[in-house]
Amino acid sequence: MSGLEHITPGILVILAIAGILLYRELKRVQGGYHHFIRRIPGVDAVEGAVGRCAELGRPVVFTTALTDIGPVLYACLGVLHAVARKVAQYKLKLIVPQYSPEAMALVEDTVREAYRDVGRSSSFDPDGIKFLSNEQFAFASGYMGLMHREKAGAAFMFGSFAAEALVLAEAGQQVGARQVAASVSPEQVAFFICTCDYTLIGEELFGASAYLSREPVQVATLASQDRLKLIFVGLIVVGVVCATLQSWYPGLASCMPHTLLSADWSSLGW
Amino acid sequence: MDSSSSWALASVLAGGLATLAIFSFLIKENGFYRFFEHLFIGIAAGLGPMLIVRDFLWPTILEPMLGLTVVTYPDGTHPEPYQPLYLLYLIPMAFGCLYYFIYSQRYSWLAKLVIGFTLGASGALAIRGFFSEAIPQIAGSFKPLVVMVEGNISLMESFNNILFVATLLLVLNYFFFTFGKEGSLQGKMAPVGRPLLMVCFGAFFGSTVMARLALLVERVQFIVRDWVSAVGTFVGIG
Amino acid sequence: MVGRRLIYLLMILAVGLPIVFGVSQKPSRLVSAERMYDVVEQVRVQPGEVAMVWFDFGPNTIAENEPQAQVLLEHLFRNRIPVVLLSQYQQAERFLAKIPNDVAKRLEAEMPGQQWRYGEAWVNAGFRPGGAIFIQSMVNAADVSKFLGRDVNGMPIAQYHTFSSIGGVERVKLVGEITGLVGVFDNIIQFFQKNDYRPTIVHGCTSITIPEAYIFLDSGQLKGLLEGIAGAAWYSEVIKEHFPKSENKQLLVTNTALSAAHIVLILLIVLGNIAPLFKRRGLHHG
Amino acid sequence: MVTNNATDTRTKLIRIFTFLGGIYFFLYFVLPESAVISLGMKAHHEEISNGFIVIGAMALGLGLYNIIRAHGARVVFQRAGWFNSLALLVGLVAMIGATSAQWLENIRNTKDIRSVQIVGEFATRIVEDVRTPPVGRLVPPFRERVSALIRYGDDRASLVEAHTNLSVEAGTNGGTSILVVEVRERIATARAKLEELKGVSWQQPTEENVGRLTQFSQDVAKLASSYSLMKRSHDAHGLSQRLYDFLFDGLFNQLGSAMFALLGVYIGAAAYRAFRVRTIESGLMMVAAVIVMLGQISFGKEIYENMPSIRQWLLEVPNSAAFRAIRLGAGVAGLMLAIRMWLSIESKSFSSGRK
Repeated sequence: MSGLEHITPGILVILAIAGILLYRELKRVQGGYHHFIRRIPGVDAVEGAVGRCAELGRPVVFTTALTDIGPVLYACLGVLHAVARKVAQYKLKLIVPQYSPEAMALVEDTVREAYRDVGRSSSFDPDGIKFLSNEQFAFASGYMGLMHREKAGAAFMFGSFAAEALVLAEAGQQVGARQVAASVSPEQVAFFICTCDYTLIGEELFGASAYLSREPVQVATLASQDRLKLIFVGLIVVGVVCATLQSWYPGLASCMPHTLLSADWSSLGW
Repeated sequence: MDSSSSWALASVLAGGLATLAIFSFLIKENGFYRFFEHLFIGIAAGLGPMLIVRDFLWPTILEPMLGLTVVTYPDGTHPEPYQPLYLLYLIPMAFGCLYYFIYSQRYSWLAKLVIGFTLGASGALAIRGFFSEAIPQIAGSFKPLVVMVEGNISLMESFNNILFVATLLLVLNYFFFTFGKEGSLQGKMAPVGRPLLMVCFGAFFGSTVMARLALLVERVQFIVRDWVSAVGTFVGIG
Repeated sequence: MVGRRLIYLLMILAVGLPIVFGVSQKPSRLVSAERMYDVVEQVRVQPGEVAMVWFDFGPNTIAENEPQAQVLLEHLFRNRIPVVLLSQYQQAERFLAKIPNDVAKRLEAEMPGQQWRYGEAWVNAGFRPGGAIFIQSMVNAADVSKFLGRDVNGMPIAQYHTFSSIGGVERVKLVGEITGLVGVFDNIIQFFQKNDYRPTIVHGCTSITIPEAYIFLDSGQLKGLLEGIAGAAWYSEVIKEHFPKSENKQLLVTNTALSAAHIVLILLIVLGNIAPLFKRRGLHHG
Repeated sequence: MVTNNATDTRTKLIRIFTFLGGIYFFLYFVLPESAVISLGMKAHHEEISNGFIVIGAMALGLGLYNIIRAHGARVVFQRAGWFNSLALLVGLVAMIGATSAQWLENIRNTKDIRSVQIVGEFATRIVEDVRTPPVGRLVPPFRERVSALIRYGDDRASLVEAHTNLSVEAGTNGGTSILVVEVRERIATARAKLEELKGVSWQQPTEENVGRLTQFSQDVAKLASSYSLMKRSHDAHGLSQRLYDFLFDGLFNQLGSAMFALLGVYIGAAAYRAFRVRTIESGLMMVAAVIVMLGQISFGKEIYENMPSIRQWLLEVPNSAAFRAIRLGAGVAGLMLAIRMWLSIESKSFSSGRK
């Protein structure tokens, strides 16, 4: 298909549907509708891990590693907010090592909010938001040292990770921290499975904060994304059927779903 | 030996020490490591901003804005006049400075203006990013379950396509969160997605190994070849 | 249980010994690398047309990406295809300067009398921040050489005769993306395109990102692929077939050391499964 | 104390800015190309995009501030580990210093090289202006322009000569002696042309004179290109460049590679620890991993000839299918979140204007 610098009518329709779905679910949830959310084991572990730190009196470390400002970071902040609340309640030390200066501003703000929500603004320590480096492995080396020196009791690694993932996870292993990881980059999931106590896979990261907070807006988002995915599944099924029929009737090419999706405005006489 | 080769020697010697310092962490966290860890972070912290200024802010924004790109011929004429429009860049520059209010108790909300602006921009970009990546991906999944080659069915390719589509759908199904109440088909099928995911991750692990070891090889080569001989030369001099 | 430190030592030895004794083996055949060779081989340029190669890697992945960059440039240089080098990744700038020089020197040594000079064979546009946004605006620029403006030496790129008149991005006949970073690769795949233009993209990836690269190879968004160092090793063998004088011993030793380490790793997996059994038996006796 | 009223206004303001941040890229995407062009967005897309990058670039000081505050304090009050913090700060200052020095030197040299190029460009411009007299642009009389050209040309030629001798004395032309020879030849040619120009009467722009100028400009262009090559190789031996290289290649790169290399060791521990065949799932994961590993090394072929093709199949079919599903799922989730981010749809969002 041709490049996608500007939207095509077909995709505009999908985008519109996405918007409508989100709006509809928001209205439903605000109307008091309760969505079922399937269990995500990794997320249940979050609370336990923080609790353990309370027993041992060791600090909690939460990192979004290389995640830059964008939807993924946004999703992680939901979880960070929940974790920070717990930490504030247990009066523990929270360390959030930082990679991107821009993201740092957002992270600091989120943690501040969380402390305020549980009425502990005073005990928020800005030095907990540690900027390490915006060079991948300088960050990793800093994280390694930090885990050992602070003797972290729990480590949460949420976001998009690259090669440094195993360094971070192994550092946690070495100090015997309870570790929960969530990565949208499947390349790293295998390593998290090897070294962490719980691992959230791909999209579960996006589900996590809704699952933790049960906040209406987040639940509505989760529900709407499920429905949009269902539409894509349908699209794939139709496409596969067409493609299969094409083996016998090559003429079908023109009505293949992706031909329709990629049809330009010009085809509508624009 | 001349200055250029002694600089080269120094940089190899330093590099070897740095490498050994990092590797000493394998035994235990220690002062030698800690020193180089901090040095590393320091150098990186200095390099990052400098590169942004040197490679972006200066040539793309400041030089044209200050009119330094305007050529003046010996007779005082200019091939192209100064573009005052470049002064408009002062607006985003000033706006970006609001970031620094994050440290102010009273005005931190000003920082939220620019953070919000950035969030909005990356959100809108992400919308396009999704479609321009996902649509070809989806289109690429429209595989015929029955593949005909010169009029007769190719079993192998058909099997691959069937497996591909099945895996795709089952894994997608695994990631539904708000459906799948007990008994529903989706709920029943959900667990099937997991083993397929595991195969995927296993494959990732296997293919990743290469990259990890490759760097280890590179380091060992550096120590065994370059560094050892450099130490030799150095001792030779001393 | 085998101690953690013992395993660490084992891995280092597995890699070290072959290097110390300089053992080298023929690499195994990789179809994807051969496909890529053909794709690059088919590229033909009119005056003003160029190839654009992105070095989006830093020191962290040189072990895999540098050999890839070398073999790709070697092939393009041999075919006298002018190359615009640039990067979305800060730490790549040193390699942008070093690698083409090394390749040019090697080729000049191999073919006395012939020359590959900066400004003619290649030009280095340096590190360009902005990622997706930068690529988008380059794709829309009327003249790529004007859009890129100055090279890393501060020279207007249009000053170099070979690159004086690239014109629109359609004149970029081949896009090479050599990186281990998923994000920057996505930028190229997602944004290096126009409604009426899709470039021929070849990709050198680290082994970590191979599986992802395959998706794009499968969907036709990628035309050629170098899979980690093994890909580079086989590509260099293919080059050697066509140009017997081409030198690649170093690359092969590295490749062999890697094989050795793989085997040790597999043994560790087996051991990891056996050790607990013995432990359990031990418990029964105790 | 902030009143709720003020808080609400701020919240509104922040949401408006968030929306504004996205509107441009959104419109650029959803409007048909024809509309984007007619709105002039296409023409200025580059500048506008740069504007967005600038905003982010301004945040670079945040990290610096955070680091200097934390470690500076440690050094000043001699807290535990102050020595390491000192090392960090020294590294930071050294890198900034070296990079700036090398950068400034580069700017200076570029200026010199440009100035030589300009001689050629100017000559060409004079010719163009003779051929097609400029409209709406005042230029001095032909004769004055040429004499200005000659004066400036002499001056630049001496500059190039001076620099050439400098690099010969400094012995930095080791690998580039051919270059030095080339530069000297080209200076000679340019000088000769200059002398020739001096001997001509420039009252009227005759075809012959104009031809001379064109020839001169071409010679200068050649000189400029070889001069730039020589100058660069000369600078590569300057102290600032050396210091920069030492910090970058000798420390920064090496430390980065060493950190990455640790993974090669850790992966062994991970493999030993994690691939216990307890369940079918972990068994599958192990088998897939082992097959792929064997498939990518020569040794694998000796065990089973088709190992690489099995690996390939594993990656191309089941793996990329599962991977595609993960990406697609995460992508959809990202899309919904992106819409929410842009429209600040939050029950209690960061955009609350509380201080």
